[in-house]
Amino acid sequence: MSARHPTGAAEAGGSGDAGTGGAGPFLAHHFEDMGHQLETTTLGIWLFLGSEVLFFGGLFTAYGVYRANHPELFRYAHHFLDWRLGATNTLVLIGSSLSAAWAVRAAQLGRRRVLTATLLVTIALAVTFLVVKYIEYSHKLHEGIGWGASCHPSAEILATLPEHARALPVPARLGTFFAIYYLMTGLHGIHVLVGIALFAWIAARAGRGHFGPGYYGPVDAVALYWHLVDMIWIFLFPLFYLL
Amino acid sequence: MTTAAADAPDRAGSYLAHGRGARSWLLSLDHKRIGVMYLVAIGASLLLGGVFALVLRLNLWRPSGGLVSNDGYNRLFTLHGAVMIFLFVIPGIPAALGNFVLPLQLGAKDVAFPRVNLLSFWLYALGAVLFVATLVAGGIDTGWTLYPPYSLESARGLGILLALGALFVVGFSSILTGLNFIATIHRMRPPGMGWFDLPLFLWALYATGLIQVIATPVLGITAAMGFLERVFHLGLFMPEYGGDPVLFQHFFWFYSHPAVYIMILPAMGVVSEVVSVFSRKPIFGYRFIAMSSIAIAVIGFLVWGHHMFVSGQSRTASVIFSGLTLLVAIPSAIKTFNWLATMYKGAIVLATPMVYVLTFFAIFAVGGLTGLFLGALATDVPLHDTYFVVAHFHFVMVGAVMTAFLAGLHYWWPKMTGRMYSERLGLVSAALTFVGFHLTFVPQFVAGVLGMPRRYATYAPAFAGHNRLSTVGAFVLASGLVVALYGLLRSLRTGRPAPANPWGAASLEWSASSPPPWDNFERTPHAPPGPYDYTGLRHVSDEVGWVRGEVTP
Amino acid sequence: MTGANVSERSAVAGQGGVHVLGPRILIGTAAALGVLTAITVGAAQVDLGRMNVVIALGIASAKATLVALYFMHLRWGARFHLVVLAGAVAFAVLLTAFVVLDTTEYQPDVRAKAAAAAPGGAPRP
Amino acid sequence: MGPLVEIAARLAAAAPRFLPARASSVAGDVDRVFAFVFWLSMFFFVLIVALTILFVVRYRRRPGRLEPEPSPSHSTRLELLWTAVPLALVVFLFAWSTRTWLSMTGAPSDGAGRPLEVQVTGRRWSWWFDHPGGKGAAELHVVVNRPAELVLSATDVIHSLYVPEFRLKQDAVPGRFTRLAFTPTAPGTYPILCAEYCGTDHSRMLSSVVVHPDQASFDAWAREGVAADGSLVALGKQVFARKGCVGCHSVDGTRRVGPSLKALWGREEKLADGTVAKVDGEYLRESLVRPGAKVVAGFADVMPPVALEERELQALAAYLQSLAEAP
Repeated sequence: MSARHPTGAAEAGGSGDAGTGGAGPFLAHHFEDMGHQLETTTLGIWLFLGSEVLFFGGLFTAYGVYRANHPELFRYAHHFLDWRLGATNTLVLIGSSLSAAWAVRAAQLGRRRVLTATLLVTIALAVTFLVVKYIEYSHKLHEGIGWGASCHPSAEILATLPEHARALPVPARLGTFFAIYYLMTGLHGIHVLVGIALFAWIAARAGRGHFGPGYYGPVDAVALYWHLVDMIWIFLFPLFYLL
Repeated sequence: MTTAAADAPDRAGSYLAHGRGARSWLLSLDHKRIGVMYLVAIGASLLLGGVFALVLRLNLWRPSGGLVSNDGYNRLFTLHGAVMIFLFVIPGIPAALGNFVLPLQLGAKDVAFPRVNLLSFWLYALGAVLFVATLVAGGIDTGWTLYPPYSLESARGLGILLALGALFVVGFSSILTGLNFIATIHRMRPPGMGWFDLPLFLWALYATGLIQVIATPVLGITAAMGFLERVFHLGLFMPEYGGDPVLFQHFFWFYSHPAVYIMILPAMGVVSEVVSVFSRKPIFGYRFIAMSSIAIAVIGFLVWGHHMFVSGQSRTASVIFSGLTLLVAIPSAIKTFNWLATMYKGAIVLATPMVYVLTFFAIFAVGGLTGLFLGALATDVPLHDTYFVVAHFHFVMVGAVMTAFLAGLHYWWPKMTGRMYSERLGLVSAALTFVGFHLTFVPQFVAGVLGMPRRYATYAPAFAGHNRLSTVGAFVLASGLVVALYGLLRSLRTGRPAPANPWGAASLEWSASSPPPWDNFERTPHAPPGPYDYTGLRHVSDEVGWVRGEVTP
Repeated sequence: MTGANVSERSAVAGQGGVHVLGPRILIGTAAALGVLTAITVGAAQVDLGRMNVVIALGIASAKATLVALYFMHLRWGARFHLVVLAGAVAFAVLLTAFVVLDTTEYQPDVRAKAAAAAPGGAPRP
Repeated sequence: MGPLVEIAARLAAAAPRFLPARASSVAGDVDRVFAFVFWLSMFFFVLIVALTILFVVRYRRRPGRLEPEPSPSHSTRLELLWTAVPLALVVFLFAWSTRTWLSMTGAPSDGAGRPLEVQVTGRRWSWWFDHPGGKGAAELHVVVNRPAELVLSATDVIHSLYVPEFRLKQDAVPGRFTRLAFTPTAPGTYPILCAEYCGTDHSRMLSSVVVHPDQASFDAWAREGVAADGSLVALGKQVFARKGCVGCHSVDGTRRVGPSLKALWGREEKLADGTVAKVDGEYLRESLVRPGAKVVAGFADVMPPVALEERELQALAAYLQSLAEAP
């Protein structure tokens, strides 16, 4: 997110450790010094995260409305979701948050190899998350569980439900539950994808030695974004898989 | 400073001369060029929306319509609303004037994130293209409020999908602008400028930014949900599939009511600047005005349900929303009386921006006070969805916001272009706009009280008189805008060069030359004693403008 | 870390300046998050009626707070960052609360209509 | 609050004369709130405009008056004054208006007997009112001074029932019921308008409410012409109105959204795809089930499918036939 001086890009190959405090190759022309630039970038990211909270907030509201008015539907439908996969993904994301936070620490301390390693671990865990998600999605779609009007669970999957749920008729609005499920986890998944792309970009720049104690704003910014993605999953997991 | 550009402004070094060709504009990271590009795009949107409005008014000349079909009329008012709201009024003051002025008022070289700023402009442009594509795809006839089930029925094809896409994209443009402005105001203030030394325009932009960042994402997600509902029948909003249409209304108004404050707050900011400068007096009650902007932004979030008093919303919700809605009257009253007190014992200069602002007072008073009728439950029920509402929001959004936009445009025009506009044409346009505006919308209040619902392609013959007056007024209003446009464009060729400080204003943007150089200030300027401290400013001549300090003749 | 010549501008919001998180804090936070995940999974296996929702959301909020305070170093960052996050969450909660309140209140009218529309359903009220 | 109420009541007596007639028990209360807000607004509007003009005239910058006179740059007392006064006024307005509204929207409670319950259905672009006793009609019938309770719904999109003379309005929302209770106070016929945008003929979705002068008059109306008299044509006419066909198809030759049905039966119609179809029972049946199958040339394919019972279909056919035979 940080803006740089147009001519700064040309010098981008230079040492990342240059200019602690003063002007460096990555200092945009309208900032006074690197500290000024860092704090401004961080503020911008936080505002963006605030906006993201409301972006997801609309979906959480939809969840709340339908859950409050059709609690039996949600209790029935969560049996279709495997909490073990959800819990696995929760731990995967916590791990990736840890490595992202560690990457910021490495950048701040100028430990380049640790930085690259933690970034790669973060990316690997994020990919793991998506793979698990892919398994869940494809399994559901294979068993006829789409969203909205295209939700017709197959007899096989109905047979796997716990006994008390099997006794119930399939609710007419199961598709609405899965609409909310796919919307929320799907939007979250898109954020994970974007996160992977951002970390890949950061890792590439880290490889070129851009980051160090004097300039680590982009690492911090992407990590902050990543923690928010983690935070949203922390709420999605119990709401869909456990309740 | 005393020897400031006495001759023609140094255009060679200005931002206008910094690079030539389309690329140097379209990819510019300079907040001033981005502001000017916004201004052009917004002006084009205003023209488009205005033409739609005139056709609508012509169709309403006769009770049975006839100029266009009912469906044609419905498409026209939908696009009139959508284009005016999303492409003109919401981005109007913040994105065009705000972009240009904000860093200058802070003595900064640019906004905090110039690239985000350019991205925001391009998202806006993409959204505008999508709206035009909607038009090409046959238009939409859903009303700008897009209420399901009507808007998401299977009969509605590509048009509605394009429009929802446009909302999504324009929404993100707005979020990024707001975010950028907040960060800039937080972090780019010059040494010595505390929060209460900010020009009030910046307080207004700050409050606006908060709304943009918090409310607009809900519009985005609502548009996305609507899009998917239309394509995949998710069962969220369409009763046919088990959804709840009133839920959409909640989502829509959670954004779209605060959006009204995205429009009016920057307008109030412009008024605060102009009224002080042209009264030659510090603004009265700075802190109350600043805090009332924040109060409006916060209360503005809690009132969306007043659009739903007759929609089947629960009674509890209606009572809560009515109470909160009426509270908005208080910060609005504070501002109005503080502006009036600013003029008290001043030395009022009747230049075009000030005349626009004087008309703003009357228009905003009517717009605000008629809001009481609609915030109070008992009177809202009969007036809801009638022409009373149409007149009310046009007083606020067209009357107040557009008048303030024109005031601000004339006020900062010399800074933007380095040319003085013609005062005579400016005053004529202000007068025509004022008269035309009232002729258009006052009859609509009466028609609404008498029970004429809005969005009617045809109407009972009893309302013919009201509608004809209104149609005549619309053309007078349009002529006022044409005169304003002509006056401003003509000044680009024939206007005399503007001095750095033609109005004797004290805020920092006037210490840069007109037009400002590419990076605004050689060195970060020190904050002035106060943004409204006019002591020591002397008018030297029309060529030199106002300068601070003693002048040797 | 940004050097000695932090300008007046930077000092405005940069209260604690830069804070490097130590390994113990990082690992401790992650471990706490893992433990809380285990607890929430365990609690969900027991049927406690409405308390299940309260417990699950309570634990999720605790976890989110840990992430925000430590991983996102809010504890040491500028106070305004906290204001932004808390404000955004407050408005999101407000939206949800208002809309849930409203829709649950008019839900009987939706159910009545559904019953009336169903074949052989109850007569209209 | 006593003196304030009195002032407000006096102002109400001087209410603006341009309001529509009052024909429901709440109209008077609503108008009193309206008058209060009206005069309150007038006062502040005149104050603001007068001060603006006064200041411009007195303090205009002119030769000999180039500089402002010294005056305070703020005054906490004044500012608190114009915070507190509007606050008090809006709190008063809120209390008054909300009390009025609660009585407007609550269930009718006065002991004037059981309320008259009417089921209201909104659809594009007409209203349908099912009165007690099985009488359905395209217009609403109520009895003066007898509370009425409407239960509204809609079959397609949102509509809004609006009677200016009653000062009442309520959306009819598909998928749920909404309610509107009122007591008419003056016999007569008043227009019903649709106030929620619903498409092509939104502005022509008109009906009326007939306020009978007494219960006997209402009962007489409710007995007459109920389809039990066995005539297929009469039933067909009812079906035509109740299913909302009348919203798009005239029976007098006027062109509306759909073709007029006057003298249509038995005719050869040119279709949009260039072919020709004879209007008979089969064509009618197909057009109701799959409206898009054979669209008459020059008209848009906008008609929704209409579900009819066999008897209703035959009745409708008989009614269309009668339209063709009419002079």
